[in-house]
Amino acid sequence: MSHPTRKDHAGAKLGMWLFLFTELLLFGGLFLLYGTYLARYPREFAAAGREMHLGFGTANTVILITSSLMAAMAVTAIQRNGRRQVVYLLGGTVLCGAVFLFNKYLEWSAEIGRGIYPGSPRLAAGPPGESVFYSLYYLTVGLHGLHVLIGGTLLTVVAARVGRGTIHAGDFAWLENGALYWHLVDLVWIFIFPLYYLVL
Amino acid sequence: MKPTDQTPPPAASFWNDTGRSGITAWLFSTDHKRIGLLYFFSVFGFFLVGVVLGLLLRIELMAPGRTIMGPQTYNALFTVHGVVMVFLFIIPGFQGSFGNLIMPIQIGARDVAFPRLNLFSWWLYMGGAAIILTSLFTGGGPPDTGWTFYLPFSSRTGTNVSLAVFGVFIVGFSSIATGVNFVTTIHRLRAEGMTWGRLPLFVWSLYATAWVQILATPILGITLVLIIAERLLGTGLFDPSRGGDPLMYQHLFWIYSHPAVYIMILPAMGVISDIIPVFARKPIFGYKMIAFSSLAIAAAGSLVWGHHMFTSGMSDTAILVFSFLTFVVAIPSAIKVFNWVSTLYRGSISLEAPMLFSLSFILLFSIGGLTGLIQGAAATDIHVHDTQFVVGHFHYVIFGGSGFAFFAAMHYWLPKFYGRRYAEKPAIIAWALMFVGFNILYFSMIVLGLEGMPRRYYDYLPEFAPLNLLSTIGSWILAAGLVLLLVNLFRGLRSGERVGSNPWGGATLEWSIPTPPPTENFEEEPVVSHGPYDFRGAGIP
Amino acid sequence: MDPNLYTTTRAVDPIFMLIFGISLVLLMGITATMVGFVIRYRRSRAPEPTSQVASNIWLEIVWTALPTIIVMGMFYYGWAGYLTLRNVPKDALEVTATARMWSWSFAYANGKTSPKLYVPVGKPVLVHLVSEDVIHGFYVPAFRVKRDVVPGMKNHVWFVADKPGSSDLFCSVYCGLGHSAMVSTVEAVPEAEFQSWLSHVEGEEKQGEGRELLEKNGCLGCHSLDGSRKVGPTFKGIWGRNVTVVTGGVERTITVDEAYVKRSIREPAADVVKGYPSVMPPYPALSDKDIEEIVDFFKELK
Amino acid sequence: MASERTGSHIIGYGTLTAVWIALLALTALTVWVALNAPGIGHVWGSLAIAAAKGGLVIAFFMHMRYEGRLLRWLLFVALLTLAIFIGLTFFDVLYR
Ligand code: HEO
Ligand code: HEM
Ligand SMILES: [Cu+2]
Repeated sequence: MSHPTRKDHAGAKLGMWLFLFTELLLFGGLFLLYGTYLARYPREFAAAGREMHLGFGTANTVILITSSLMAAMAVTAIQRNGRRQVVYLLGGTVLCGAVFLFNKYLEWSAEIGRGIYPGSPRLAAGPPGESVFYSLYYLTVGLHGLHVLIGGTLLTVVAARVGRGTIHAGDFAWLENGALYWHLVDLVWIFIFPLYYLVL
Repeated sequence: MKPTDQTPPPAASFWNDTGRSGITAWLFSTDHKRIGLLYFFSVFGFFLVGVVLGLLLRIELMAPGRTIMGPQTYNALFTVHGVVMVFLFIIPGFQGSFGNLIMPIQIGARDVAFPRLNLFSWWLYMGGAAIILTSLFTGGGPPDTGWTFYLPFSSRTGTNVSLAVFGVFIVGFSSIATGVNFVTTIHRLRAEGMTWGRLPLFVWSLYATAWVQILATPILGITLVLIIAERLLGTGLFDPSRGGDPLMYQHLFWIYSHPAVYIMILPAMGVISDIIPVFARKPIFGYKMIAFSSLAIAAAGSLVWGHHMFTSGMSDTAILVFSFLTFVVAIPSAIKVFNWVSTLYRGSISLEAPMLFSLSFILLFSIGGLTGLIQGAAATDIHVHDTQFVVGHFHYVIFGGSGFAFFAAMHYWLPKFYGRRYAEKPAIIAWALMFVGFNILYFSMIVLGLEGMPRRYYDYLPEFAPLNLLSTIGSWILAAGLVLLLVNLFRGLRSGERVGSNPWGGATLEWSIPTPPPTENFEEEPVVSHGPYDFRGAGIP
Repeated sequence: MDPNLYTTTRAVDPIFMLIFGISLVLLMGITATMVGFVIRYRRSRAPEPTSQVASNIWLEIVWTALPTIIVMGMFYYGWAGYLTLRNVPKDALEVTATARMWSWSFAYANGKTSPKLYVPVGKPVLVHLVSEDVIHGFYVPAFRVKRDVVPGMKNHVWFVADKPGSSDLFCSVYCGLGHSAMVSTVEAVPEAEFQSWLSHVEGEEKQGEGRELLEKNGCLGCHSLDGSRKVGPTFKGIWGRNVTVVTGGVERTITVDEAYVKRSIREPAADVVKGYPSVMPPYPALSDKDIEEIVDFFKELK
Repeated sequence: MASERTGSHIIGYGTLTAVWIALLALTALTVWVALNAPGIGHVWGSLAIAAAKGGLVIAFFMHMRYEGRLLRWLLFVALLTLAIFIGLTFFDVLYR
């Protein structure tokens, strides 16, 4: 309401959700392309998908789910006044994020080493659907990786502010919204994983 | 107009009571009124830039062959004209300027829900605009792709497309931020008694618009990223030689850009719905239908993008579906037109500048909308697609619709913030010139399109010459009216007659607070007890 | 002219008339009502509003239902007419239109190509649309037909001319610098005349193969043969001409010889004639022999 | 308006851990399905599993289960919009 002094917790959360909707639709555009090209090149997509590193994909799925768990626990912890725990849990979340990105780095290096990257001679020589698959893969996963980076930074800042006490049980909208963002990153991955690694 | 109260302007208003002074007090202010004015002057500045480019286009088309520029310049100019007008003027225009200035006051709030985000979105907007402007003078020169950036052409041209597209991307984020802010504000910050059924229709229209911004703009974002990736990384997603499909680009582009035309028109319709009752001294006819039709347009408007692709080689089934849905969106617009006209019935109508612009809005928007029906019907669109007919259609709805509503809003609301007003007679002359010039300019284009002259044509066959000349002459009349409007309005705002808190006799909340408004808007939180068009309830005879 | 022939124009025009007619009636009605109210209820004549009515459920139902019925009618006729444009008559003559930046070339079943689209009067023509580079648009206003020419896609369009004559053919989809110059014509001629034109394969014998190559590859879309300035410099008098070119940002003057012609075709961006944009694509498909033919043609072209 | 719910629900660690275990189990299941289910059948299978996982994340980790009606509605609208965008595009892709 129009009291400038009172914090509008529900308003902040509503705003965050609205923002998450926009993120969802941002990735939605790529999923739309994926769907239409899958309908056109089912065989090429399946073949290309079999070349992906299932191990990396699965490991990263587990890592992200776990990080999401810790972020959710951090929200519970702050409501129970466990400031210490919050910082540890967020630290764990960010660490998971870092490991995730490191895995991605290894995976991408391996793929680029095999000559698979947008516009590469190998893809140019292959069937058309294959190059579409990998271009979409790099764009989607790259955009997702960027979100991991942003989310990690955000949660680091939040952890620091929890440590300083500016975020506390009475006012933790920042933590809650940071965690929401992180869950969204997880959510998007939950769909990326089957679409690219297990190829539908 | 007669000043309804003669009290001298309050000493403290949002112009001077913030403590800080100087330019930074504006550039870093989180006050919605100051941000609103920042937006107003930026979007209006870009509008003028766009107008100059439009006039240059018309001069080039005055006669066949080369008139004042070469084809490359022409192609760059219509691209930049389109980009500036669409992304820097009309999409951010209403939300940023009048939305910010008026909406929080109309719902009885002190400010928007996230004032700092609000300021940030203006900065994003300016940043994006700066990038777009930079793209004109660096790299391979201004983009020459048309505002639609169709692939594969825009991945092949050597002009500075990537940078311009990146600028548009940033502006898109600004639009998203505003949308998030407004939806939250309207949900959370309404004053006591300001029920959904008492929201002014302008607020309703902003609410519907904000949803379109939230749900459609991200698709534009990803589409623009894909153009850049196509150019810089060679992803080939829309390149047929590598399995891509150019039509998929068009789908993505129009999934955003059709709803975007409703970002442009919905707030304009809201302005009209607020102005007409005040100048007819009658409650708006069919409040609920108008509010609901705003939501209906926003929702159904997201389903029709394919009507831009009837000739593209899209499947016939899709054409069937999209043509049908296109006609469905026309229904809520028709309802609004009928309701506005019936509001006039047995009222007491005064034809001051805001009202003249509003009434001409109805006419011009109707012409634009009815030409839209020609384009929505599959058989007829085949002939007029990508001709001057389409150019005529959208100038009628964008310029004759949203643009004229913008002028109406300027005359109606700016005096509230300046405490002074323009002179009536020159305003009416300016309106008349613009109205006449506008119709000559764009009706000629509609006819040219029917005769078969394609759009984005630097040169044309001699048979199209007479109407092109006529059209160009119309553009000069329009421009003369615009100059008069500007001089009169801004001179009035600086040194015109003073106005009281409620010069027009409006019943919405912005007229209940002092002129110019204080920073806090309301001394104490208002309690709303009457509807927005209940002139008796508000104590206005 | 055969008034009973069912042409695309005759399929589409009534729908225009229908929608325009309804629109005109609605527009006049709305405007007249609005102006009438303004005159009748202007403040000088009606100082106070005489009604505060804010809704009327029956009126609102009527003006929701009425537009619904009207637009559904428009939708139906629009769709029906569109089906005519899509249902190609069985016996249609097939032609392949190839669009490139910035010219048209029309190929017939017997291998004949032409920069203009010759068609027999009274016989439906099915045009297959092929693009070599970006999206173009095949548009003949007189026949109310238009279809985008999309690379990698098999689009087509059909029409039938009901009388002899020439109609404009435009590129409707913006395709860059020479977009507005990408104009050709449809030449409708009587059947017999058409057949003799078609069978006359060595149409321009005396011009030789060089000219045909220029036509086929779309060179003439940008370079004229009559000295006029188009997107690129004219070919008239090109042989032995001294031209100022920009090579890697440096200007120099050279004389047109075989080496220069070859380089201009293979790597057009290497030497760009001063005052012209660097937009020409390379043509790797032209063999050395082809280039020799072209040079021979240039030598003749004074 | 202030009448919309503002309070935050506290979700116990136990519940969260249970959800986590369920998510891991579903991950294992989806990999198993991908490797063993024949043909195109696993398209819809994998998508259904992903949707179930997403639902769990939204409902518990993101607290949607404990939010008021408004947020749920809005989420529904957003997802519906995305579904419509994809769905209508298929009118072109599938029938071309
Ligand atoms: C403010 C922007 C705006 C608005 C509001 C509209 C409104 C509409 N538009 Fe338009 N448009 C806009 C902006 C554009 N349109 C375009 C292109 C475009 C095309 C593609 C043309 C082509 O490329 O071939 C179609 C089919 C339409 C249809 C419509 C329809 C049916 C409406 C309807 O919403 C109109 C509804 C209004 C009506 C119907 C009139 C009022 C009602 C009356 C008078 C009562 C009687 C009515 C009935 C009985 C129905 N538009 C383009 C071109 C983009 C490009 O290619 O560059 C732009 C920019
Ligand atoms: C004095 C005012 C204006 C004039 C003289 C003018 C003139 C023109 C002309 C001649 C074209 C067609 C170019 C072509 O197809 O060859 C054009 C295109 C366009 N105009 Fe305007 N215009 C004016 C105002 C506006 C306004 C107010 C808007 C929107 C808010 C607008 C939006 C556009 C757009 C989107 C295009 C399409 C650009 C493209 O094809 O890529 N114009 N204008
Ligand atoms: Cu549209």
